Amino acid sequence: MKKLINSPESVVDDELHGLEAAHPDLVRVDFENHIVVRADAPVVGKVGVISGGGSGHEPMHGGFVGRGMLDAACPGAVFTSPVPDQMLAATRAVNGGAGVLHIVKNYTGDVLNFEMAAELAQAENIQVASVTMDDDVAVKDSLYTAGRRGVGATVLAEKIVGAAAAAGAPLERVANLCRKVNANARSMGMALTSCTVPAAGKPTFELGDDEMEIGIGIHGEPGRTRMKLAPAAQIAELLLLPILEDLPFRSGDTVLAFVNGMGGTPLIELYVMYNEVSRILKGKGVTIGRNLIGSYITSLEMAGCSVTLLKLDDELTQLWDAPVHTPALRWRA
Amino acid sequence: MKKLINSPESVVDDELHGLEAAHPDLVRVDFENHIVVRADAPVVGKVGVISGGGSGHEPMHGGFVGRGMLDAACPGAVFTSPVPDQMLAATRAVNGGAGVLHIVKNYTGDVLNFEMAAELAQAENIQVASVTMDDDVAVKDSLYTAGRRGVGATVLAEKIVGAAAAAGAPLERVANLCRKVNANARSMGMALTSCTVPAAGKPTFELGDDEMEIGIGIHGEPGRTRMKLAPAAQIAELLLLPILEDLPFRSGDTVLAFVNGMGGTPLIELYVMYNEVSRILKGKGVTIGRNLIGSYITSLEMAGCSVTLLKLDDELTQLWDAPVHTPALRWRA
Amino acid sequence: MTPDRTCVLAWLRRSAAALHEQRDYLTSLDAAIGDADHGINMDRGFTAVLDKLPTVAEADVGTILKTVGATLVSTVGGASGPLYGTAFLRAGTALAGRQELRPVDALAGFEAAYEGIVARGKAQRGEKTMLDAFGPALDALRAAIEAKQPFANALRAAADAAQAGALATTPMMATKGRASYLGQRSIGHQDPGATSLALFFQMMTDGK
Amino acid sequence: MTPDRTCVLAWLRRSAAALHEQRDYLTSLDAAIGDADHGINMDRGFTAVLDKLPTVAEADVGTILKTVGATLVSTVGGASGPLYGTAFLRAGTALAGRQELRPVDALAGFEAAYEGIVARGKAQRGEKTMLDAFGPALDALRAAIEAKQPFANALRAAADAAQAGALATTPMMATKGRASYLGQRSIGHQDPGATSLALFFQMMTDGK
Ligand SMILES: Nc1ncnc2c1ncn2[C@@H]1O[C@H](COP(=O)(O)OP(=O)(O)O)[C@@H](O)[C@H]1O
Ligand SMILES: Nc1ncnc2c1ncn2[C@@H]1O[C@H](COP(=O)(O)OP(=O)(O)O)[C@@H](O)[C@H]1O
Ligand SMILES: [Mg+2]
Ligand SMILES: [Mg+2]
Ligand SMILES: [Mg+2]
Ligand SMILES: [Mg+2]
Repeated sequence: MKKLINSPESVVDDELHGLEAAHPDLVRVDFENHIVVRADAPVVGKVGVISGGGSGHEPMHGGFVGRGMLDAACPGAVFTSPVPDQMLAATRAVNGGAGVLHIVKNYTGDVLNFEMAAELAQAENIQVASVTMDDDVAVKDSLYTAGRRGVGATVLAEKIVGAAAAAGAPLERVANLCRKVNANARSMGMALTSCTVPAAGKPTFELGDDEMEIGIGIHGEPGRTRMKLAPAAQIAELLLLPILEDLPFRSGDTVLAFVNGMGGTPLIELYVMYNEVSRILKGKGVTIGRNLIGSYITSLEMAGCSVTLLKLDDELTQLWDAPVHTPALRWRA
Repeated sequence: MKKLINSPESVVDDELHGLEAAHPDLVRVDFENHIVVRADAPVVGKVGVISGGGSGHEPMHGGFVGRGMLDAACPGAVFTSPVPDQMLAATRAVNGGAGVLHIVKNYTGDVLNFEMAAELAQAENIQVASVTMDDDVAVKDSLYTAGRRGVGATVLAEKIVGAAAAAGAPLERVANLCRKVNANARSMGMALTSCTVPAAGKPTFELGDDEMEIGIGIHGEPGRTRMKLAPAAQIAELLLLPILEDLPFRSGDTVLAFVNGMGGTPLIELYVMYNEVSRILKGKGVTIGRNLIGSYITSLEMAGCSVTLLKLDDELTQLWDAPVHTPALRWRA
Repeated sequence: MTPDRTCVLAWLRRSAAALHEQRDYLTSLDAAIGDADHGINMDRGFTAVLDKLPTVAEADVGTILKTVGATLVSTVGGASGPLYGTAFLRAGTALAGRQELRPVDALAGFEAAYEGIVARGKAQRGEKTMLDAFGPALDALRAAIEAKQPFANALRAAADAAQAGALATTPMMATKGRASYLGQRSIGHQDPGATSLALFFQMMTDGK
Repeated sequence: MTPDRTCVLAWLRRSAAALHEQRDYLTSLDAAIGDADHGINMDRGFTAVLDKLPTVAEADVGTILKTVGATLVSTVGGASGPLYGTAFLRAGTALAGRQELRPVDALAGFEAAYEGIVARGKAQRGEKTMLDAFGPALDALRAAIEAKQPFANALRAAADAAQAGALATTPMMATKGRASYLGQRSIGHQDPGATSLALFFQMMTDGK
């Protein structure tokens, strides 16, 4: 295992110390409760927006705490959902009296732990709304699964609902917006290599030198199919076609196209992928109105990428364009 | 070799097509001359700032073209200096009548090719100033080397002189500022893994599972020493101490600390490294006034990092803070 | 001999030791069909439990189990944290105030625990989860106790059934939890949660 | 027989073929002490040269060589592009208008090329660069021509000296170019640029 860390035990805390040292203007880290909180939280009268999940997906979620996005993030151990105590503490810390939105990615662990936290917060008379993100088309949403996983759309939702909350929208509207983003977004990912959970010390799965996994999640879970390595153009099709069919996205639609690196993917490859994505969408008559290219929801040092499409309308576009200033996402501020 | 590409031959062009498709508001790509040019170049009366070098270091330099930074970038083949024709075309394209600065990283190839281009541009009566960046303390600057390599300070210089040029500074001042950044910055890098040049198809060097290279450059060149893998705290010392001694940086100094990923390094590890860097600097009485954490000057998919320190004064701080809007670096805009 | 609070404490300690020892094995099972953390999660939780046990050294069985449950909820995370946490919390509630456990008490505790997992996780037997070890164990325990077998034998039967249940998850296709994302590819691997669950039953028969 | 424009064109074609064939070998030498692109660079440049040769099929030797130099400058990049480019440009200037090359003409062309590399790269012999193959080759060529040996023999002597010079770079420590960053670690590896340079001399003796 080759990582720039001190030890598997300290990696999450070391990272959080680094985050706090680097961005004291934006975030503070509460090490007792193990949460990342916006430096000036709670903002009185504003809906608080929190999210959380296992660590190892940086910059998600801690890197999205700041102005115009999340008010707090709850980092669990690597790839392990945080515990209800963290979400409860975060909910208390960001509650400015207008209630708190929990953005939950659809994994059994995340759902159960957030659920317990919401029960506890409501028992303290804090108004909580929860929205579960499940945009991953690699997983069939059927009786035979725990439902689709929440992946790339989470980043887009956090930006968009963060902007709405900053603009003073009430909890119900913020929650509905989050549902709207989830309803209009679809994602799919692939891996060229496995990642290594620090505490496990060896790669989660083994891939041959000429193989790739299609339909992976963000926890080093194996994908749905293993295939021979293919050119970027073909990989883009393998990811995009299921996405396009699923919503479906149609000719005439305008989308936000998000090409995401899994942690070990250099930017040159992401731009190669973006070029293929934009070519395919052009061919289908789908217009890319906005884009995001970079490693924003990762799986440790995994090499690979995911693609997320979000159908845009004026409301979502305006909120996307609104100022944001967080460690990882920043514009017009 | 596992990469998200179509072919080794097309990777650079595919990436440039992606860059242009993603950011038409900021850049246009001239495929005939193989250069990335600011969308609204030339800006009349403004000093043009260009840079260039081999590809494989993305986002450097193409991702830094836009408002408040570079006016053009000249991407060579992977890890191969561009040819004089490119720099000449870029110089012509961005010359708004106030002359053009060439920011050259100190590698024999870059220096020779930029030199030939400057001669050709001057023959066309375009005023050209050239500044060579050589901030890498891993290389002894002596009679026995081609001199220090230009690495991380280049990113900082491009931002800072880009801001000065945007504010209307004349060529001589812009060039002197670039020299000032170079004179006040020092860097050093390390690798956990090699990278693979696409056309070569196999890793440039082999490292054992428990080894790392200290003092690498950005072209997959082996470093000066190979060592057993060490904790992040120790790696930070191995990189920082030579940097601190060299300038030297002293107690009471304020610096910009730039922790850079080599392409395959996830953000979680860069924040772990930043934490160690900030701890060591605190111990030395050096204040971090500004920071930059991310993968900005890379070596394809190499895992590893580099650290750059730039001694700040008010002038440099103000120019660093000035608005910038490029594909890869954006704030206050 | 009727087991008392001391037996429960000893069982928890043995379980913690066993989870620590089986940490890598459980994690490798989770690597195949999940996210390679189940052993790490359980070990983290039970390390915290060991730290907490001295605070309940004098308490009744109910309090002990509730403390374990609360500690697991607060330290494990993942799917297994709320599930095991709820199981221990519910068992503790069912056994509030008890200093000793007659076989029917133990059965009631396990039944409450099982129902807690079902209520929290909304799974049924056959979905390739911890319930596939817990269900058969509970059936065996209930049958043995109703047949008035010696308690030690009943526990042995439950442990064997749990073990068999864990092994029987291998050919199942997961339809709950993270392994369900794999669909058909989840077949052929033993469920990590079922495996850790069987271990708790085994620790009731070992070292006595 | 005095070599003419046709011989020069044939030599360039053989050199292009040889560089293409040795591409991976040259690149692997560069991987050891550089950035693993020398073979790729030279092959790219001479593929472009091959494309250009038809446009100078009827031209004089000087024009042919200048065209090669300009093409290399515009297509190779790296250190070797300006260096080889300048070498061919200078040789072309020295041989402007020639249709045939007497031995002294060839010598003058090579001397101009060598001086071009020195002027551009500011290196001397002994710094582990292409000059360490070129210098000995030039010495051997000059000596043989001054001794009035047959031209074919002179070229053979130059090629052998280039080859020996390339091999002799192995124990050297690089003090110019990318390999100099390695300091002591550059010792023990043959210089890629010296190796490609020796190849050009070898191609003057082969296939005749
Ligand atoms: N809905 C559920 N009901 C019961 N058990 C479940 C459920 N979902 C998952 N599990 C159990 O949890 C185990 C995984 O636990 P763990 O790896 O610690 O959590 P995570 O899946 O969040 O990483 C599975 O092996 C399975 O036995
Ligand atoms: N200053 C110099 N003078 C002469 N030859 C040089 C000089 N610097 C480098 N070289 C030659 O160039 C070769 C490297 O060429 P190449 O790999 O194509 O360029 P780069 O080093 O830019 O990748 C070296 O092996 C060496 O022979
Ligand atoms: Mg987990
Ligand atoms: Mg090169
Ligand atoms: Mg797990
Ligand atoms: Mg080279």
